[in-house]
Amino acid sequence: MSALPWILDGVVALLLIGLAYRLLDTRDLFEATVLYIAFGLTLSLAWVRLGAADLALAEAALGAGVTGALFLNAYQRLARRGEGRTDEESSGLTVVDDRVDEVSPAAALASYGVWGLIAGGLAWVLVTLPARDPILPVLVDAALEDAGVSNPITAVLLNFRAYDTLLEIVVLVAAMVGVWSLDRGSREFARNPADLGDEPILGALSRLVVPLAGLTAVYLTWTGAYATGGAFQAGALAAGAGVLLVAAGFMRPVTSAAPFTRALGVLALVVFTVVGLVSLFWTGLFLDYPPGAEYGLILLVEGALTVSIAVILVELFVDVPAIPEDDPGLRVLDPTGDPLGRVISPDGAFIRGAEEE
Amino acid sequence: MSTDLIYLVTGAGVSMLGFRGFVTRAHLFWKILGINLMGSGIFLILIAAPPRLPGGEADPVPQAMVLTGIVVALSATALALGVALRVAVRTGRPYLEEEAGDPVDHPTAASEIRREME
Amino acid sequence: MTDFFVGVAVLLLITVAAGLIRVARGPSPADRMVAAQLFGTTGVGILLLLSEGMDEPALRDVALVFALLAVVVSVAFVKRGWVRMGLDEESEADRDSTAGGGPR
Amino acid sequence: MTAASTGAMLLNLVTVLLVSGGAFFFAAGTAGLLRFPDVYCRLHAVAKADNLGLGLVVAGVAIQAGSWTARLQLVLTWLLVLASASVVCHLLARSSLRQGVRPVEEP
Repeated sequence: MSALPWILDGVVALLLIGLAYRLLDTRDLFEATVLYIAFGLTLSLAWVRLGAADLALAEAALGAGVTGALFLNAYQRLARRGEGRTDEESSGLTVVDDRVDEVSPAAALASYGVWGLIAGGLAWVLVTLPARDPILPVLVDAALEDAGVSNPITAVLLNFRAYDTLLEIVVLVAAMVGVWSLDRGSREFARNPADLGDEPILGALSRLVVPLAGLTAVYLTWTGAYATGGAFQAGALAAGAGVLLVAAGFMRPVTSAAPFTRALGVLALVVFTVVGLVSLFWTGLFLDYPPGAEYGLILLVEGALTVSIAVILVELFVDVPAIPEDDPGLRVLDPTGDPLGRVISPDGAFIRGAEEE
Repeated sequence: MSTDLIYLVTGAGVSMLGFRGFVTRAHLFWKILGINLMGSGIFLILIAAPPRLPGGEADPVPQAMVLTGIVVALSATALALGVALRVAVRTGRPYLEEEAGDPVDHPTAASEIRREME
Repeated sequence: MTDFFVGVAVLLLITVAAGLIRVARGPSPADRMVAAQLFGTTGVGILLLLSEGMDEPALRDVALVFALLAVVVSVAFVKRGWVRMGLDEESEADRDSTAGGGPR
Repeated sequence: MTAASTGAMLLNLVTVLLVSGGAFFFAAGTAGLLRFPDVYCRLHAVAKADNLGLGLVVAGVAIQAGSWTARLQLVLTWLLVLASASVVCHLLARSSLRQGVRPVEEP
């Protein structure tokens, strides 16, 4: 046994701590966003080292990929508020955090010292936890024979603790409804002003990547029954393909306003509930699958989950509220009202173009 | 064995850094980032605390829990980002009102002036 | 051979960590994004090395997902991440012409 | 020493050479990212050196891989990265130009 794996763990751990520190310490929102993506990728390596390949898949797809795209999306929406403003005081107001108090190095050190003590205490408690013989894995192993699938994680998610997963899809649907109801203004996919023409090469890339991502998603749903994979990872991957399609302009950005997308979004919830009710009549217990039918039912639910998760995640990406041009309190370049192209601040002062007055 | 210990300590550190960021930063986006990091740290602890199985894999039950947690965290993040954006639009600043310290912009001034000019 | 693969993975991870300095320095968002792209490519390499080094074939699937999602993040950035901060029309036109002919 | 073990050793040697070469190109790409003067040069470093590095690593790992399906998956992953990285770097450069980021002048 060489020391190399420990060095690898050490570098991953230092990278995680360093990235977390820096991304919460910086004032530049874009830097924080990119560092967050890097954090997700590093965390994925940590899952690999901890023997959790399923989590590594989910983290790479969800933690780094889709969350990263969500933050970039929100960043752009927020930053457009500062667009076109030239004065020192107000440009970049919202994407650069100007509410960080300047403190002396000694005070900062003291602050981190206190937090470090708390973290150290937590770590000490965790490290000195009494070692116990595994109980849950033994139970899972014993029950795996009747589970219908041989991947223990899928068995836990969709058989032993299927309630959790049912409620999880409820949370996803709730988030979709929440984001959707926030968007009071335009339902239109806000176009980036820099996006002047279409990008033929992006279309070519989408034609290559999207089918491959779709194929991999199907593959992951299928292998989830007996090996690494599953509906969540597959759904996230399919959502990535959907985001690419929307960004490349191939898919009209259907939002939750469209009945079809709403139906697909709640598909898994409906299928899961129906399966639960059927098994209630069959076996007398909600979500206790009839013996012999476990594999088929789990595969059915997994397929529906993949579709719904993909659709909901794409909607969460598309549906982040656009900032309407006429929103009260919004400082925008007035395209039509002012021939001088002046910028108006909410208190009525002209921010730019006031010299010509 | 020591791999678990390294990631236990890392999880404690990351979750506390995230908590610190959540408490000390006024900007809503950093608060969301802080909560996310806090969650990631706790996920690390959940996976690193139980012993590995003989084959080297992590315990399947916490793995399933964390898998659920990652998805729930993502949907909560999306909703929180949406709310933060709405706050930024309504108040003109991405901070919570009572924290911003300065008076909130009058929400109708700009539209009123534009209407006058048209 | 196992040690060799893990050792090279450590080396690659260190180069990634060094590359992240570019994220902190910037200056433009594109510079930061290039560093993320570097992390994506190198991450695929690290995962493939570990899949042999740790004898875990599932990591090849993780590497494939890394590669696919790196594209999504970068495209999301190109389409959604760029924001003109404090540039007005004239200065932009000026920059375009001195840039030696942008794409028309 | 049997012929089989000599062959295995030779293959190991080839793997070591290929993967080491790959690591070198990765390091070169990072050096370029850190040292080059503007975003266009940095894209150049990342798009070319890193993909070559990954190709060498893939070749080295593929020699040791147990099955042909595994090798096929390795090569496919590399081709995907190759295609996507070049397109993404092109897009980044193009949007940088559109945003008015000026390339450094020739000395």
